Amino acid sequence: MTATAPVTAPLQVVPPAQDVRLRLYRMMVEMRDFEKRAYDLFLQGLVKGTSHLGIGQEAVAAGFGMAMRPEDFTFATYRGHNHTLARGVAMAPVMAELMGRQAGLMAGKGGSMHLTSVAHRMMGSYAIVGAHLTVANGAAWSSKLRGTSEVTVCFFGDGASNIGAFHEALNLAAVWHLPMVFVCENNHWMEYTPIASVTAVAHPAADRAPAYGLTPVTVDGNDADATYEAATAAVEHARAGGGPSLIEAETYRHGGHSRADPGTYRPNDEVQEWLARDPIPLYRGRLIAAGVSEAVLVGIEQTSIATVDAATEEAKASPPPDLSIIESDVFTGEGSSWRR
Amino acid sequence: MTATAPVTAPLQVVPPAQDVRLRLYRMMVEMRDFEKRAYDLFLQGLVKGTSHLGIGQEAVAAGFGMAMRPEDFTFATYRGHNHTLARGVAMAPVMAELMGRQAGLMAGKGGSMHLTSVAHRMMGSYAIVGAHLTVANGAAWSSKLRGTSEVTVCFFGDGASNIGAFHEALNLAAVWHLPMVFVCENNHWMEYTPIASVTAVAHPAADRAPAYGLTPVTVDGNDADATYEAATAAVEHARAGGGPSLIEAETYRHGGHSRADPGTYRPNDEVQEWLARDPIPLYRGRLIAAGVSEAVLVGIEQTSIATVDAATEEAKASPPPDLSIIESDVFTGEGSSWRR
Amino acid sequence: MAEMTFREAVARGIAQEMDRDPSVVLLGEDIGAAGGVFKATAGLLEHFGPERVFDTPISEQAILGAAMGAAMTGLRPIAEIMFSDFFAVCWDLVVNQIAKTRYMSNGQVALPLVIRSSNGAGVRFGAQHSQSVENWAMAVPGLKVVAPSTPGDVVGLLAAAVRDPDPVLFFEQKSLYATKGEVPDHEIVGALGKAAVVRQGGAATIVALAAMVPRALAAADELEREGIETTVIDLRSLVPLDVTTIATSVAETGHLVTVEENPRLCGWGAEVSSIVAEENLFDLDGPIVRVTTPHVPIPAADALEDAALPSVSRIVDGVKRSLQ
Amino acid sequence: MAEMTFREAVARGIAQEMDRDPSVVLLGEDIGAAGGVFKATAGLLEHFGPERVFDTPISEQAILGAAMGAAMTGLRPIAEIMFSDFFAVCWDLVVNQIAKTRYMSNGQVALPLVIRSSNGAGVRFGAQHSQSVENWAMAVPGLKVVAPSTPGDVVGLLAAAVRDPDPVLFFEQKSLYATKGEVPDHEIVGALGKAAVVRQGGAATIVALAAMVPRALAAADELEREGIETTVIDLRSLVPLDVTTIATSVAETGHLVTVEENPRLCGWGAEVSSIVAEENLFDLDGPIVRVTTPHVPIPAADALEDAALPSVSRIVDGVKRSLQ
Ligand SMILES: Cc1ncc(C[n+]2csc(CCOP(=O)(O)OP(=O)(O)O)c2C)c(N)n1
Ligand SMILES: Cc1ncc(C[n+]2csc(CCOP(=O)(O)OP(=O)(O)O)c2C)c(N)n1
Ligand SMILES: [Mg+2]
Ligand SMILES: [Mg+2]
Repeated sequence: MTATAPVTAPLQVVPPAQDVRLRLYRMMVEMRDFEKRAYDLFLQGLVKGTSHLGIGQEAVAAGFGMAMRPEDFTFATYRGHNHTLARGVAMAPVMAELMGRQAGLMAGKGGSMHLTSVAHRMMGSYAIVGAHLTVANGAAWSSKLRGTSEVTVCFFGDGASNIGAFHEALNLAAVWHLPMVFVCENNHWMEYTPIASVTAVAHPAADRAPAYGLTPVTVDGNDADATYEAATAAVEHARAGGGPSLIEAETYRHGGHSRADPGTYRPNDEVQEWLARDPIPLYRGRLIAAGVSEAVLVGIEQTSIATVDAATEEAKASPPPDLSIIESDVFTGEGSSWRR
Repeated sequence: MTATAPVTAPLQVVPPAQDVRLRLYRMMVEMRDFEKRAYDLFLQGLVKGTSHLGIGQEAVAAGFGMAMRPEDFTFATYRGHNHTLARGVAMAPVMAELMGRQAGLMAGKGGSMHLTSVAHRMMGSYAIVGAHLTVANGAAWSSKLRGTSEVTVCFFGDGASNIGAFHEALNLAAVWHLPMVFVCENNHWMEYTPIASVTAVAHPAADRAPAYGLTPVTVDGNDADATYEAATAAVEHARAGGGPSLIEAETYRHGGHSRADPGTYRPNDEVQEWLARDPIPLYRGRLIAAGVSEAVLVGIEQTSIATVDAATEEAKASPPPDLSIIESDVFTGEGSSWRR
Repeated sequence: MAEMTFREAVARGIAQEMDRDPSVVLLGEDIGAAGGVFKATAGLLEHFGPERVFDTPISEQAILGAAMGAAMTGLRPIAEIMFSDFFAVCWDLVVNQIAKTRYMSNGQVALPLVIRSSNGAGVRFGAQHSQSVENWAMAVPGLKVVAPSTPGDVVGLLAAAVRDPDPVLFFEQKSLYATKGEVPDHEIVGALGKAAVVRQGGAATIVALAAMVPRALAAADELEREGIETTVIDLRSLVPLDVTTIATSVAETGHLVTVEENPRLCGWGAEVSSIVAEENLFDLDGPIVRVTTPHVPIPAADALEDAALPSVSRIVDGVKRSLQ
Repeated sequence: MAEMTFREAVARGIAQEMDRDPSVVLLGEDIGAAGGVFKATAGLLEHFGPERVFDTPISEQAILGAAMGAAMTGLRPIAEIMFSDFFAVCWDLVVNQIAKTRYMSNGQVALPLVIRSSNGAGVRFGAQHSQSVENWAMAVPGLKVVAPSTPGDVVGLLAAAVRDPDPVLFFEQKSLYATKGEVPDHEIVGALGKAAVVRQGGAATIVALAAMVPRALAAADELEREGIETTVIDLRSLVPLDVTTIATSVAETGHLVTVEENPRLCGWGAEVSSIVAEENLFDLDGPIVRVTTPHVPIPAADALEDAALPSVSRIVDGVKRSLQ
C-alpha cells in the first residue's frame, strides 16, 4: 500500500554546463515562489475555485522545459503552472488567470486548470485525466506530416496510467513512430489514494513501456540534472526520428492534491523522507559544491521573489473580465451564436 | 504488415480423456454446421442485418466452453454464435434470433451481435469493441463478493487490445484479483486491417500481460486439445483464488469479417496456410490416429447436420415478433414509459 | 428530525440502504479512505468495511463495467463518477451497455444499479468540471434520471434509486453540497417520477431542477413583491418525468417557464416545453420561456461563471416575458 | 452533372477538398486500404497516398485526439468514427476537449476539423449500431452539426465543413448510403446553417433531417392526395440552426411537425418545438407535433426496426394531429 521507493538516477557522467545549471535553478526557484504565492492568494480568497500545485515536483518541469526548443510543444495537466512557466510564459498573466481577472492568460475563461499559451507552444493544460495524451499525439503527428523537427512533450500523473486514453495514446504514438515524449510524473498519489493500491505494477508508467514496444525509463524526478539529462536524450531521440519515449519521473508533491487539502492522508515518514529530498535545496547544495557562489544563488532567489511580487501586483490591479466575453470564442468570429 | 506466425502450443503431455475429446469434436462440428447454415440463410435473405462468423475459430470456443462449469459466466463479442452454443444454448432460438423471429433467443430485439442466455450464464454478446471486458470484471467481482467459486471467461478479438477499455479492465482485474479469464482470439485481422499494422507489439494481448502483472500465455487456437488444456488451467487457477489470466489464442477466421465480405484483402498464401490448419479436420485426424472409429465421427457429423436442419425449420416456422414488444423491457415492468 | 447538509444526506442515504440490504456495495475514486472529494461518502468505509466500499483506479469505464456486471449477477452497486463531466470518458458503458442491455436481452438481464455524480457549476472549477449533463442521460432510453434539491430528497430519492430495478443516474448538484435542510431520523424512501409543487401561485408555472430550485423560489419571492404569484415545481426526476404535475399547473396558470443550468440547446427544458406545446397548447396564454445558461462552456472566473448561469433576475425577466 | 450514390458523394466531397488543400488529411478505422466499411472513402488512399490517408487501430479516443492535436497545429483533419454509436467511447474528446478548447483558451486555439460518422437505423444492425446521436452533439456548445439528405448536399456540406474554422460533426445516415442523386461536376461548396425548403404548401410545416426528409416528402405526397398541402424543410444543419426559415414557414402555415429518427426525449425536434413555442407562439394554430422513434433502443429484427422508426403513415397522422 505504500508508495514504491524512488529509483535513483545514475550519477551524472557529464553534468550540464554551469549556465544551464543556473538556469535550471532559477526556473525551479521561480516556480516554487510563484506557487507559494498562489497558495497564499488562495487562502486570502483571491484565487478562486481550485488550483493544483506542483511544489516538490519542480525538477521535472525545469529539466524538461530546459531540454525543449522554442518550436517544441508542451501538453500538461491541471497541475500545469510549472510547465507553463517553463515555456517562458510571464507570471503576471498566469497569476491573473488564477485570480479570474481580465489580464489572465485566457482572460479568466479557462482558469488554473487550463493554462494555455499558444505563442509559447504551451498547447494547453487539460483537466480530464489522460485525454491530453491523445491530443499531444496529434501535435506530434502534425509535426511529422508537416516535415518539421518539432517535438511534443506531454506530462501526466501516475494516476493517468490506468485510464484507457493512456493506452490508446501510447500504442498509436508507437505505431506511427511519433516525435513524442510522454512524461509520467509519478508523485505516488492520485488525489487521496496511493497509486500502488490501484495499479497492477510497481511502476505505473515504466512497467507498461514494453506493452508499446518502448524501453522502460525511470528517472529521479527530484534531481534536475537527472531530469534534464533524461529529457535531452528523449527529446533529441524524438527529433532525430527515433520515435516516442515514455519516461517515469519519481517525485512527490509536498502539499495536498488541490486547494487547501493538507494531504494528511499520507504516512508521515513518507512525507518526511521526500521533504528531505526537496529538489530545490538539493540542487542548491550541489551548485555550491560545484563552486557556485552563495551570492549568485541569493541573487537568483531575490530576483525571483521580486518577479513574483510584481506579477502579483499586476494581477491584482487587473479588473474582472468584461462580461461580454462569456459569449465570445465558442466559434471563430461568431461568438456563441448557434442560429441563423 | 503481415500477421505474426502463430505460436505452436507445446505437445500435450496428457491429452484429454476420450469422452472429452469426442465432446470437443461434437461442439466444433455443430458450431461449424450452424454457422455455415447461417451464412446460407444470409445469402437467401433470411438472416437480415449483419452476422459475424467464427468459422475457423471453433477450437477456442469449444476448448473454453468445455473447461467451464455450468455456474461460470461467459461474455462474448458480436462474433459470439460459437460461444453461445458452447454454453449449451439450443440452436433453434439462436437461429431464430438471427432471422429476427418471435422464437429468437431475445425475440428479435438483440440480433446476431447480442446473443444472451442468462439461464446458461451466457451473459451477453457485445458489439462495442472492448466494453464487455469491463462488464465481465463486474460479474467476477460479484462472484467473489458473494463468496462463490464462479469464474468468468471473457472473449475478445486482437483488435480489442488497442482500445482503452481493455487496459482499464485488465488493470482492475489484476488489482482486485478477480476470478477472470480474458481470452484474446487473435485472428490477425480487425475487420479489413491486419492487426500487426496498428499494434506496437507482435502479440497484441500476450505482450501486454506484464503491464498488468500477468504472465504472457499464448496457445494454438486451432488445436482443441491445446485450448482445452490452457482453458482448464486458467479457469481452475481463477477458481482457486489465483486471480485473472490473459490468454492469447492464435487463430484465423476462414471467411470475411461479417455478412458477405469475401475477405479478399488478405494475402492468399496466408489464407491457404491457415485453411490447411482448419481446427476441425485437424482434430478429426488426431482422433482417428488415437483410435476413434470413423463411424463414431460420422455419427457425430450426421447428428450435427440433423440438429441444424431441425433448428432451421423451427426458426423458419416462427413468425416475426409481435410489434408490441418494441416498447417492452426498456424498464422493468414498465415497458418504455418515461412519464408519470 | 436533524438538520444536515446535502453532502451529509448523501452518506446518510447510502448508509440507510447499505444497512438494509447487504447486496448494496459502493465503488469509485477516492470514495473510501478519503470519504469522497466532496466528502459525500465520509464514514462509509469505516462503517461498512472494505468488503463493501471500494476505492478504484482512475478508470471510469472499469468502474461502470464493474457496476454493471455486478448488477447483472446479484448485487446492487452504487458507483460514483466523481464529476459528471467524466461521464464523457465512460459514456459507452452508460448509453450503449447499461441503458440497452435489459432491452437487447428481452428482459433477461436486470440492472439494479445507481450511478451518483456531482453535477453542475457554481464553484469556479472551469469548463471541464462544471457541466450540467443530466439531459445527456435523459436523451438515452433505458436510464432513469434523478436530481434532488434538498437534503431530505437526497435521502428519499437515493433510497428509491437503490431499490429501483433499473439503472438510475443520480445527479448531485455540487453547488448544493453545503446547503442544509431538515431530515427525519427514521427510514425515508421517496418515489422516482414525482415532482414537488414547492410553491403555489396562479400567474405562472416555473419548473426547475436541483440548484435552480432555490433560485426559482427566490425569483418567486421577488415576483410576489411585484404582485405576481407563481407556482414553483421542483422536478426532482427527469425520467420518469412527472408530466401530470406540470400539465395540471399549466392548465391553471396558462404560463410556463423552465429554469435549467444546462446550455441552451436540447436541455430538459426543451423537452418539457415541447411536451406542453404538443399536449397542452391551448392552455397557454403566452410563450413558453426557457431560462438557461447561454450555449457556451462554463467559464472559470467567478465573475464570468456567475453571469453565465441563470440568475434570480433572469428568472424574473423570464416569467415576465412569459406573461406578455 | 453526374448521378452518384450518397456513399460516392462522400468520397467525391473529400477528394474535392483534399485536391484543393494539402493540409487536409484523413484518419480512421479501415478507411484506407479497405475504403471504409461503407465504402464511403473508396479510392482515397490510392489517390492521395499513405502520407494523407491513415488507417488506425481500434482506438477512437486516439483517433479524435490525433485529429484535435493536428488541427491545433496547422492541419485540417477529417476523422471517421465508423458508427456514431462509437462516439460514446470517445465522447470526452468530442465534448470536453474539441468542443471547449477554443473557448477555454480564449480563442488562442482554432480547431478546423471534421468528424464524419455513419448515423441512424434502418439496416438491422441492432441497438449498438443504429442510434441517431446528432442531438447528443447539438446539446454541446462548441460543435457544429450537419446531416445532409442528398448526394449533392453531401458534397457541398462536406466542403463547407472542411473549410469551416471550427469543429464540425458530419452525420451520414447509413440508410441513405445507397440512395442516388445528381451532383454537378464542378466544385461545390455549400453553407452551414441553411435549411432547404424542399416542398411548398400552406397547410403545415414539416421539418425533417437526413433519412427523414424523403419520408417527410412521401408523407407530403400522401397528404396532398387528401388535399393537404404541406411545406417540407430539410434542416441539413442543426448547429448553426436555420431558425429563420422555420419561423418564416410557421408564420405562413400556423402548424409545425418535426420528424426525427431520435428516441423521444430531448431530440432536436424538442429544441425546434420549444424555440417556436417561445418565439412564435402566437403564429401557431395548433399543437406542435413531434414524430420520433419511441423512447426505446433500436431493436434488431427487421419487423421491429421498421415499426419503431417514424413511418410515412405516422408522419401523415402527425400532420393531421397538428391540424386539429
Ligand atoms: C477522467 C478523470 N477522472 C477523474 C478525475 C479527477 N481527478 C483529478 S486529478 C486526479 C488524480 C490524478 O492523479 P495523477 O494522475 O497521479 O496526477 P497528480 O494529481 O498526482 O498530478 C483525479 C482522480 C479527472 N479529472 N478525470
Ligand atoms: C469501439 C468500436 N470501434 C469500432 C468498432 C467496429 N468494429 C467492429 S468489429 C471490428 C474489428 C474487431 O477486430 P477484433 O477485435 O480483432 O475482432 P474480430 O472481429 O477479428 O473477431 C471493428 C473495428 C466497434 N464495434 N466498436
Ligand atoms: Mg499522482
Ligand atoms: Mg481479429
